[in-house]
Amino acid sequence: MNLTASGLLFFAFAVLTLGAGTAVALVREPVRAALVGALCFVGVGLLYLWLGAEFLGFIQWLVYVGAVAVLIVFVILLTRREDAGGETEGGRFAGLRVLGGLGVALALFGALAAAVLGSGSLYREVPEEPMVLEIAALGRELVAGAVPPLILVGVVLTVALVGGVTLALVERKPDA
Amino acid sequence: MAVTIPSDAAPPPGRTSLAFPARRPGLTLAAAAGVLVVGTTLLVLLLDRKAPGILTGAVVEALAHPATAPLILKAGVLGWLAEGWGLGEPWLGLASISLSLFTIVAVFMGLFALTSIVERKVLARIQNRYGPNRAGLWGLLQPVADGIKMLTKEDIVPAGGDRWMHLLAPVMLAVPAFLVLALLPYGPGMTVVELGVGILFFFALGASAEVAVFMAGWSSNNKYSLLGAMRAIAQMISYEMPLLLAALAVVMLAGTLSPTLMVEAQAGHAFGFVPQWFVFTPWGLVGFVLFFIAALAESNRSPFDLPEGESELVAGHMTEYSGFRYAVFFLAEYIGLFGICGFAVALFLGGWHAPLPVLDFIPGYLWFFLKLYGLVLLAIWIRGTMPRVRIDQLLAFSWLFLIPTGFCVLAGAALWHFTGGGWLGWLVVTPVVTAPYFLLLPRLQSAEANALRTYRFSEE
Amino acid sequence: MRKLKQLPGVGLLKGMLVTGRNFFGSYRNPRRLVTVSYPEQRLLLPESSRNFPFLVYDGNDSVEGLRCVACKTCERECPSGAIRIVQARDENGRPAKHPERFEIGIDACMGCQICAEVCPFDAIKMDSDYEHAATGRTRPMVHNKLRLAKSNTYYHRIKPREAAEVDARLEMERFRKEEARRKREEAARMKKEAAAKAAAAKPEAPENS
Amino acid sequence: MNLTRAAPWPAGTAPFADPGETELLELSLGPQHPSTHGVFRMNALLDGETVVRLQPVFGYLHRNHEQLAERMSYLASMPFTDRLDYFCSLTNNWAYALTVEKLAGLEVPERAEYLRVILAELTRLQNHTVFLGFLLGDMGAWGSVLMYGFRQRDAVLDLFEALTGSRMMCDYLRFGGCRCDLPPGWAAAARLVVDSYPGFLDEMEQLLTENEILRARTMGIGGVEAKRLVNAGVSGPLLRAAGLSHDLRKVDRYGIYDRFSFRIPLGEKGDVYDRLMIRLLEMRESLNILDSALRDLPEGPVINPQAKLRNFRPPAGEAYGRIESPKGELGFYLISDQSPQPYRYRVRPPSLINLTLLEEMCVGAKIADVMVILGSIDIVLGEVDR
Amino acid sequence: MITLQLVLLVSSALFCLGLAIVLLRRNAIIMLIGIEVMLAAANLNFIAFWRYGAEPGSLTGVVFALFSIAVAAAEAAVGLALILLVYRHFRTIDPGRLPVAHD
Repeated sequence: MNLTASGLLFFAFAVLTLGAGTAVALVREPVRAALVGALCFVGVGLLYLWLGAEFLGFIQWLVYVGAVAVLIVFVILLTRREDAGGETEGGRFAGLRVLGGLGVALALFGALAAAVLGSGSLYREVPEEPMVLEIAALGRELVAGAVPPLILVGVVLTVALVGGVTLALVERKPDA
Repeated sequence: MAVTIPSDAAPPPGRTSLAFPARRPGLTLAAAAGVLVVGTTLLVLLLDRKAPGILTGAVVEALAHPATAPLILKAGVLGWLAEGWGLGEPWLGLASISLSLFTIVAVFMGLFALTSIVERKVLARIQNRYGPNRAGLWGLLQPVADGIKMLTKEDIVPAGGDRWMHLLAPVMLAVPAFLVLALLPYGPGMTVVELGVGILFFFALGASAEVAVFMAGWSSNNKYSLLGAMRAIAQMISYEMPLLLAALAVVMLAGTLSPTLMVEAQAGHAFGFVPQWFVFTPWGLVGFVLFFIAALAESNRSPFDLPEGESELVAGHMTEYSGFRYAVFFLAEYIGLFGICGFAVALFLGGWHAPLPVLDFIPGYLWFFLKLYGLVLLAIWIRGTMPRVRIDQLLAFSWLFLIPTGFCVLAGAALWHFTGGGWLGWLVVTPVVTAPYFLLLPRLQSAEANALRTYRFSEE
Repeated sequence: MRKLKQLPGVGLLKGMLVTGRNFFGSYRNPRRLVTVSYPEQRLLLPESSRNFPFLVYDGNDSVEGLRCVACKTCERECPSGAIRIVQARDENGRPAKHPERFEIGIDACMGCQICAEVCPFDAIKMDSDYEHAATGRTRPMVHNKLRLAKSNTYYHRIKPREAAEVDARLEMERFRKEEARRKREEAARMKKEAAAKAAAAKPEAPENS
Repeated sequence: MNLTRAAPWPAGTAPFADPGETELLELSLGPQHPSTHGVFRMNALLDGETVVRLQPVFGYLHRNHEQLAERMSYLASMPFTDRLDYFCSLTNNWAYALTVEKLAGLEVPERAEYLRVILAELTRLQNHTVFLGFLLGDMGAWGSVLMYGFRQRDAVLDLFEALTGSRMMCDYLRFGGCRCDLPPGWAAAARLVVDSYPGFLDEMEQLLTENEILRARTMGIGGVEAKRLVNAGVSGPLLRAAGLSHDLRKVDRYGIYDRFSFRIPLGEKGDVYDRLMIRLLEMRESLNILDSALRDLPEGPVINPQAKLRNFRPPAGEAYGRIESPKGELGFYLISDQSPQPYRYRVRPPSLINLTLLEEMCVGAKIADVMVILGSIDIVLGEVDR
Repeated sequence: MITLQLVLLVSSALFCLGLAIVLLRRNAIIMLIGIEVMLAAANLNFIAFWRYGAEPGSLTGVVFALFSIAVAAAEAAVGLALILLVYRHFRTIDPGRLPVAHD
């Protein structure tokens, strides 16, 4: 396949995302792992941009890098205790655990890849002209087409966040 | 020699007649301007020999009508490149993008240098002193002096800290600040990158600033930095909401997410002289005040400069930085402020539109930068006056007053749209928009703080 | 409890007004500016301002004309012990009436002018010159007799009123000393005459007895 | 309904077990911290932002002043009293001179008494002016108020320099009067400065008293109830801010203060805002005193003729003299054994004694408030450590 | 040019990567990141099918991806709150060492 500029770009973004993902698995220090995870989300956002869904790419950045990554990092700080909490690399079944995990992941990937490559009928010529998501269309779709789910997601979000906060609230001993 | 203290309050007895070192400002300025003009003309003529007539034509035409001068000049240079160097298609596209980006970065770096000296001069004049006037004429070379000082200072990474994160943090803060500049609508058709979702891109990049501040605080391995970073993140997150809500109101009314279309939505003049800017509508005014307060908080400017509250935490997350990377933090803060003020101008103050129809002969991009610099000066004036807000008051102020006001501004904008604006609009929207100001703010402070204190005198 | 009568936020605007007025005021009336571009422009110090002491000498020879008689009163009274005096000895070893060495460590001296106050001969006065930066911490900080000595005309130039008063007082003292010496000579002469008269009267008495 | 106070969970309904102790943060502020007033350290134990325990550590500026004074003549330690509270050297001199005069039974001529009152009130003015500036600086007002304060204070310091020769280290009072008389034109210049002060005070009040951020930062913090203040021996504006009327100028009536009519401002709650306002009102009272003192300043000698300058030997005995310095009750306690050196020389420093309550004021407050509370006590490390 | 196959390959690789993170790491918070990565991979599929789909006009895929991002964020918030509670109660966030699993 001849590599056009956008093809090159796609491979760059894919390598960035997958690289960051593997880094999350390998890096020992939890804070660094969280930050590399944020980098992986940025890569996924870039892939959305490449696929033309700009709105989703920026939403992905806003939600994951802006809010979720910072939340994760805060929680890591709150749960840092030198003695316990961290990784226990050793343990009797460390080697077995790693091998088992990798084995399952690779097996799944093999199955998925076979399914994807096998589905010849889906092999279609890619439309050449760059297509951009039409914001107004998305807006109308959201407001006209999918009103019940929109409100439902709003409710889910509120309930989840308020619930999260109440769970994590440290009760101030009134006058210790 | 009797003690002679003049009638005015307090200046010292007198000054010797020694004149300030003899520098004739007029001459130096004229000389500098002369060198600049002659240099450019020579350069243009020299380059012109490659493809005769194009560059000179473009310059002459640009001087003819300044309103679209940058566009004409850019077209001229591109034509010159195509003609003289015979460049193919991909290179021309690349050249045009890099031309616009280069001018934007040059303009804003110049603005940054200017602001770093203007801020110190204005603060000095507020405090009745001169401000830096040693380096260059009226202290104009002070940024150069600061730059050299920053570059020569040793750049230490604290032991025990996370080396790579410590190096990366300032870059993570500065790059988004510069990227945002590409979205600002400087003039009709002069936006560098025409994004349909400009505002969302601005907020997405704004969100990454928190991660960068955390990285700076965490990797400095220092108690003060960590406390400063925690405060900065709490402040940024809680002030991003009002920013979002105020911008949402404008998005709703302008019907688009791209800043260029928003500025076009504010064109025209009502009753001949009142410009149609959003700031002249009730919800727009409150929205603008909200946006500006949140902008001050987002770029850690006084009275919200908590992270580097030097009276408590030395320099917050920037304590362990020195040398060039401290300058990058300094740069990121200013460029961030320009970016946010630029968006405030685009959203509420009618981007490149002139306030009065008669003033239309001044080019659009000049209006944009005038308004932007007006907001920056306002921020400096506020910095010279107000004491710092405490962290819990800061958060309470945002969550308990700014965000409800944001929702009211949204409601107000909707009502403004349905009542079709005009007197009815003002009548209906104003109470809705100012309700939190009258209801929530007085209750925010404890009742005792609102009471007027009386002081009695013992009689003896 | 009377509520604060104004809208929230108005207090902040009033504060902005004050700083705004100061900003434009500093351009309108440059006298408001407190700072001075030292070293080109300098502040005129009032006459009595004091920094470090100096030794006064009359006439123009800075060694002979020194008023100081090395009585070491100032050395004893100086709170921070900054003055060191070595009395000169004339050719046959008797203490002379002028200092051979007179040193003040200006790093120790805090400019409290007690030496000038207690000096009975008005030999040491306070100078208002404050530019004594030096490259060393020990040797250059100690000013010797030559460097400390300054003429009475210099004293008149920096502190005219005070110098005039001191000169008047010294004049009065000299006059009174002069007067006293003359009166002593007068008395001595009177006594000599009386003695001579008495002697003259005695030779007449023996003849007519 | 106060929105900002987090309502604690009703008993027993918290959805989880005891959260365990959150990690307390040990933080040491100073001694070379940008906003402590000189070399002063505070070890703070923080739970998040709130202060749990605070231990002040001082002594970095101890210069052995009292031991030195016992090996020097009475006159020689007068310049060292300038350096006790280096913002108000003239009131320090006056306290020392008052005690020695009480010891030696010296009379002070009329004109010298008037001069002492004028200079003491001018010192109070410039001390409170600079206090305002530092307090606002601690709150982060970037030095604007500090510069206005310094500009106004410079006029007073120029008066001191014209009279005593030095701006801050005046060393002007002697036992039995003053060192030298006024230079010509000084009284007129002093009148000008006094007339310019009300304008400055109005400008400051407009900038400060209704400023919402300032009120939010200062109201309700640092308050201690009056009984605790009295037990700790606190004196000066801190006491009057809590509503207790105790001013030595009215209690002892030392010098000629009984000839002037002035009032003592009293606060209600004793928090940082009251301390700020009390000092502003005290400045206005000082201006009244200065007006009347400058108006009827008599002619006459400035020093008691019998006062000896050198080897001054006061009769054996002891004396304690105290005055109302801008920081509080400044006292000197001297024991003389008829030798030129005092046998015992003790200074009662108001800053140190006001500082003892710092922990009680700061516990429960936020870390940002600690700086403001420390600023409101108005300590000077020269006087605290001596 | 990039065919649909390639994009699907990348998204399934990302999905397996998320699974590997969950299986390999013993720190609850990093496992949460792994779950987020898996969700992102799923969204990538939706957008890929919208992009290469027959008529780009129908935006159901994009809307679905949008809602799934929102739900994922809510789930992350609740997940982290739970992790915090587990940490406070058991003093560890290593799922392996929680007593719940055995007795």
